[in-house]
Amino acid sequence: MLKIDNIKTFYGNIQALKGVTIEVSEGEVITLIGANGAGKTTTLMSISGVVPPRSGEITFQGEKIHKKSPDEIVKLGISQVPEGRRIFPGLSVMENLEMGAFLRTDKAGIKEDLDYVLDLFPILAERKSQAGGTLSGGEQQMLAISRALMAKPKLLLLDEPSLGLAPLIVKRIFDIITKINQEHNTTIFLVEQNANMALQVAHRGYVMENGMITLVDDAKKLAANEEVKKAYLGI
Amino acid sequence: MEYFFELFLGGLTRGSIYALIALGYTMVYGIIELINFAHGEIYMIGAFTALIVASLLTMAGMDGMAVLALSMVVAIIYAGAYGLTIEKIAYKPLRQAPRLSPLISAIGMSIFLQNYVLLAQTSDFLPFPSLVPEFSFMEPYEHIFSSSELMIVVVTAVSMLVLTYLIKFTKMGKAMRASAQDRTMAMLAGINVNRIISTTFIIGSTLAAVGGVLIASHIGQINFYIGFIAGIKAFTAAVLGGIGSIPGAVLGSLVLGWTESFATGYVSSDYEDVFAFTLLVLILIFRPAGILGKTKTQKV
Amino acid sequence: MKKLMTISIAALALSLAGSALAADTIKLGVAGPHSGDLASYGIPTVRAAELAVADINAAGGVLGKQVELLVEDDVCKPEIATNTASKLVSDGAVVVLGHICSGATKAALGIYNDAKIIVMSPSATNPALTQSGDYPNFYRTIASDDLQAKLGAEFAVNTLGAKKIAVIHDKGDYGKGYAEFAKAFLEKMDNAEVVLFEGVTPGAVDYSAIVQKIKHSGADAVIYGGYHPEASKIVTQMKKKKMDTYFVSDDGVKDETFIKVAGEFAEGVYASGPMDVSNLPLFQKALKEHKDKFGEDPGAFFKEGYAATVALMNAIEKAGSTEYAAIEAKLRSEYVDTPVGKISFDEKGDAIGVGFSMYKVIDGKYVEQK
Amino acid sequence: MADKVLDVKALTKTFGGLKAVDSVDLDVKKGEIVALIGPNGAGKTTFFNCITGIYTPTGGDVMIIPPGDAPERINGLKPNKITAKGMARTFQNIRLFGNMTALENVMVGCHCRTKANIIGAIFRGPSTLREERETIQKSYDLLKEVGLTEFVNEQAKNLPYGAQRRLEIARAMATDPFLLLLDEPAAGMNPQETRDLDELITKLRVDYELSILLIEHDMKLVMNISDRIFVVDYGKKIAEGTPQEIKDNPAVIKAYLGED
Amino acid sequence: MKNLKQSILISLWFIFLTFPLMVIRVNTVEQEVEWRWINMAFIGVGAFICSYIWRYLMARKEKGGNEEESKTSWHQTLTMDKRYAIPAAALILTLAIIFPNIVSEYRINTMISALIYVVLGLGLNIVVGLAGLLDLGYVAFYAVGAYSYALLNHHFGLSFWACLPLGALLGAFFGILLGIPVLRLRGDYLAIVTLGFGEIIRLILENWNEFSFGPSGIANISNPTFFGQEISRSSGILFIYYLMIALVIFTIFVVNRLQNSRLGRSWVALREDEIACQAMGIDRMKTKLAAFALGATWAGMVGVIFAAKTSFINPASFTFLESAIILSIVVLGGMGSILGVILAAFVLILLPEELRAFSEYRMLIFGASMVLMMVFRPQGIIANVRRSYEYHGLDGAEEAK
Repeated sequence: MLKIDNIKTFYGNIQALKGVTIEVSEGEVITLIGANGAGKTTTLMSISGVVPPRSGEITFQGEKIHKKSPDEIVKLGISQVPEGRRIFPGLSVMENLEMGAFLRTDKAGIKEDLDYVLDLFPILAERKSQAGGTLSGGEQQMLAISRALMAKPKLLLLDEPSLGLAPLIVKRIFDIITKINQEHNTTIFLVEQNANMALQVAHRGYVMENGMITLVDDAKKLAANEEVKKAYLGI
Repeated sequence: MEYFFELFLGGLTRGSIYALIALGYTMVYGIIELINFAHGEIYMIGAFTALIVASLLTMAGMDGMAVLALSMVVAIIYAGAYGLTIEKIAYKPLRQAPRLSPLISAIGMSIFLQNYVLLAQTSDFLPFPSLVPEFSFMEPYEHIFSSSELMIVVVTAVSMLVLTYLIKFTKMGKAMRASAQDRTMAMLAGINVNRIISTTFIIGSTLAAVGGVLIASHIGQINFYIGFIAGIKAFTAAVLGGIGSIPGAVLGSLVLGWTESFATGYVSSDYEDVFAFTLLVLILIFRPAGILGKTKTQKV
Repeated sequence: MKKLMTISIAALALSLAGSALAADTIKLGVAGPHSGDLASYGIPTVRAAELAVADINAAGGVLGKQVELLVEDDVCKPEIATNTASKLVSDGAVVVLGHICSGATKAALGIYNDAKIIVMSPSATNPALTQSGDYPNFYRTIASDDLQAKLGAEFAVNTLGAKKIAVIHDKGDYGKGYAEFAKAFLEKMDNAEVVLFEGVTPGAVDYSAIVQKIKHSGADAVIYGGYHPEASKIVTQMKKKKMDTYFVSDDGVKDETFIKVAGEFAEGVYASGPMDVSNLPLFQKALKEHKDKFGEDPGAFFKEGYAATVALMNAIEKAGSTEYAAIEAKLRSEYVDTPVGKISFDEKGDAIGVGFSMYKVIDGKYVEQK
Repeated sequence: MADKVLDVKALTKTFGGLKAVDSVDLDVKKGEIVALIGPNGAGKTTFFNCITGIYTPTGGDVMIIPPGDAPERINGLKPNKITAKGMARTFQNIRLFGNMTALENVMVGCHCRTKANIIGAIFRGPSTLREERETIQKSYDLLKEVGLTEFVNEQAKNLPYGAQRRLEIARAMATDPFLLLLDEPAAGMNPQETRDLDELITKLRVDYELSILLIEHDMKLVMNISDRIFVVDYGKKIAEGTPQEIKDNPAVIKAYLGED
Repeated sequence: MKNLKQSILISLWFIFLTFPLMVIRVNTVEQEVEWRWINMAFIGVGAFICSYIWRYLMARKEKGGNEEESKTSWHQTLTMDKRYAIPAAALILTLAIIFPNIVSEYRINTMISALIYVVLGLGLNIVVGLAGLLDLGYVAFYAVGAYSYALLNHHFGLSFWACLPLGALLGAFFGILLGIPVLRLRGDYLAIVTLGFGEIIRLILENWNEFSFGPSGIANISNPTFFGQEISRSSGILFIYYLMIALVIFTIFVVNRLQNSRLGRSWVALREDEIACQAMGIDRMKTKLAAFALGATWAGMVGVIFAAKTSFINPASFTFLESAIILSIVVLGGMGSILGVILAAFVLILLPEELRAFSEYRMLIFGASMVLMMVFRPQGIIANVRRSYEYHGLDGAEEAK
């Protein structure tokens, strides 16, 4: 479904990705783990077109997207929940969700999805007209995921959804991720610090170091890998 | 009392004039946090374009509302085009740059445009025809409040309402606010941020052109420098009201207009601008976000 | 980077090379604003000098030499004017026509005085230039502001019969100076009262507040010191407010543009200006030359600039040398025919034979009031 | 161990009606490591900002008792004054001076313990020169302490993430604090880095006779090093006690830790 | 092919854009229209060529940059390597000393102007370049200096030498006076308020006749004296020239020292992150105020010299445009870069003097270059390479890179 082929991405003069190749099949949950600064977020931003790669190719459902603008990429069905949630603080919860569906014109479909996410996270229905910035961290994360779902994505990119959340909430978020994947057959690309949790929900995993992929394997096998255990699982 | 009332009306007109320009400032600032110094120049270019069109039409034998309407339309088109072009040349390449850079670029653009018009046209003041017809129902009051003053006040009020609606309730407006709050996230939500910013510039420039035509027609003359002074004042007004806020821009403009009017009337016009700037300094010291602006709590 | 270095080196080289000069012509420096927003006050003088010098050269020049113009821009800024002045001195100007603005003129005069160069301005009307005694090398072909202000004040009170007078100015050097003199003269008269003395900000979006204030003050006449753009805004707003207050102003307003800008509202406005010389043959000749060469009517200070050129060249010719003292003596002793009349100069440097008249706008034209 | 160095009573902070911190009591004793935990948005960072002077508290008292000194109420003092009194902090989102080197970052930290002025800077007299030398030496020693000698002349923005966190600690240490406040020091660190941090904090406490107050989400780290833990939720303190007491506290499990 | 099409479109767009202003000129007074079709061709061709240049520069900007930063550039070698720095400085100094002997007074005069702007630029550089405070009203302090000499000289006959330190002190005093209320404001608000303050000072000078003689200004300001001896105006010029050279050297020395001090470090830190700075015990207000007042001190000092040089001052010399020119010297030169500021002052002040023939286009080019500089070379002509402290060995020896 998504093929990232040897992309190299730069921030100004600093090379963040030094040839990254990743493949994601339809319906899969894959995870990308690695230390802070390894290039995980950059990978997602390259896919979304915010920081386009300087070389290499990204193909989504047979279409080359590495030269497309972010809005065109969203239109094709790739949605991202960025690191730190990035709720529009001055927009109400409803407006935040509306922005998620910015490119869609099918009113009925939007309504349907709205009902779906409000059902998924009932707390958001309660806070409908509250400004996004006043929500608690967990609520913001739920809103961020809902907002991305409002674009009706085929591929959902999640960047550190557990960051800074209470252990209790982290568990719920991961449950929801699994649920979305199973109920809607949405493909999920998960970037995580919390390798423990990530490898539990993912089918396959990639390990990234210094802008390069160093390991690819089945999630279970990765979790059992001695090096991974030592470096990322803290065991 | 009558004197007070007259000064009040004078301040209202003057404030409305500032407001038409301040609205554009505040919109642009709201979205990219840039003091668009060249905004005043757009206002001036709008007025010049209208003058040229109006003169050609008058020479061709047209008159009345048709001249006003046509020259207004052309001025709006051109002001929008200039706004768009300026944004593309002077600001867009600087999106990632430190905040000082676009500000300096804006000052440069303002100087450039002034001198462009100076060289392409003239340094002299040019008489601007009175395009706003005298409404018959205003006849008995013309000496207190003229048709063109009424027109300015009404257009300002309507512009404010339309803009507020646009920003609060339309999808476009929400996208503008979203882009202002978090540009990267707006991109990730599928909003074409560049297009939104361009649109904002065009809307702001359009308003400046409307202002340019009405004000020039009210005052009766223009030259290449009118944009700078009006621009500084309008910006002061926008900051006063709380930059980024549409009603704030109008309120700030009216406050500034009245301050200047009453200061002139009851104290002295010698220090008119001193009063205006002192007011600005005081407001910023005691209420840094302006009258209607929200104080941003800095995240730590 | 290299390019920039090259440019700066080139600039330096140029600056070193500039001092070489030849001496087989009489060099007349012309200084004033030739670019920027005040250029329209400086360019007419340059043109006047060109036309006058062309005539003189055609007739064989001065002292048998051709006259050469050294035209330098001072943008009306004192700090630039000092550079302009020293450039003219360095380039070997014998006499200087200029500067245009009083401030720039004051700043530049010291440099000319050191170099013993006579300066004649067609437009700097600040009284101190001749009356203070600080500028011995200064002459002018236009009368000073205080005369004009006196005329304005007397005209308003004695001719128009105004009792309460509002004195308004544009806060500028020229306008405020005029207004202050007018105020001083009015205060000396017992039959008039200054009810308002205030400055307006040039370029402000509108003047309704000050107009209301004039109305409120109950003035019968306004004496305005400043230039036509602000004057026309004020007059227009006054007329729109249905005020019938007299409007008396200065030479900065006695400009055809004022009538054209203010249109119907200009009717009845009084403005003082140099005496009407339109019947003088020399003036007509100069006017025709200008129209032939530039295809339009001349701008401000054209005839004064022309007159100054003629007067300077005449003095040099009569003196038979380019010596400071000799020229000075001839300027004071000789009368010369110019487009502003037959003139000579007094001890202080003011022209004898020029003065002001009051004009009134009647049917879209300035008509001299006798 | 019984002397308090920080005593906060009924601290309250409201933002336009919203009570971000609601009457929280907290104290830190000399030489103690105290952790403040709670869900995101519970008011922990606001609490930090209130006691370090970035916000002015709406109500309550913040008292500091510098070792060997009289107690002092510090509500509403400016942050720099509070730092000068001996309370230093790090930030949740790293706030290093990115374009300055690691050494310079720490040197800036020495600011309030040095006193060269404009005149001194211009004439560079012997006392100024000596002070500069001492500043550099002290900064270098601190970098050594946190294990960053290899990055000493590197720009802060180019440092690896974990090193940036440690540099922040070194910079805070340069202000010679008796109480160090750490805002999520382990956020974004991998397990190995977290273990190193654990050691570093314990070592700093001993070497510099420090008291430490920290906000942290990494429960392993918190449980490992803290002497006492305070738990807040919705701005209110819901529990305090030793790590073991907290682990077993039903209210904390419900609001924060979750069932395993 | 794509480029060609794009350039043609751009060219057409600019033809459309400039059509009414460049092609038509209506004389509303005479009711005449002038059609200048030739301008249309100029614009078309010009825009076409410019679009290619623009594209080329854009591409270069996106690609490059890294070589410049990594390689030590010539100016770095020149200023930092003692082997080159000392002979270079000696050469420049010698040139500066013999300069007035080989050129005309006019050249000396313009050189003084340029040197005045060098010092103004370096002074503003402390505020903008080092401390990161955008001050759009810097010219106000320049005016304070100029007027303090003019007025003290006029009323009390105080000499130039007495007024030079007084002007500096008054500049600093006003810097502190204005700084206290406004420095708590953030970036662009500070810019607009300082702009306002600059205007207020000018307006007061213009309107308060009793104090400042209003718009007609003050004339016949005394020349400097030389050990109590009156000197002629032309030797005065020479004298001021050498004084300016000395002042420039002094300024460079001070700015350089400040930059590498405890205070300089806190300025840089403050520019990077105010909150972290406060948490490090740095008093934000005091530190900013120090920068503001120091900048003002220099402006005040040069103001005195300016008044002595022109011998006439009026408020028109202290407009916003003047502030903008000084600011662009700092910006074009490279914020924080001493060498850059000096070079920019020379280019911006001397070049227009040389190109008087193009004086009409001076401001046009000036504005355009400000925009283009920001877009293509925001670090200025000479990027500031901050000397950073480096640690070498345990003996605590500090050396600059």
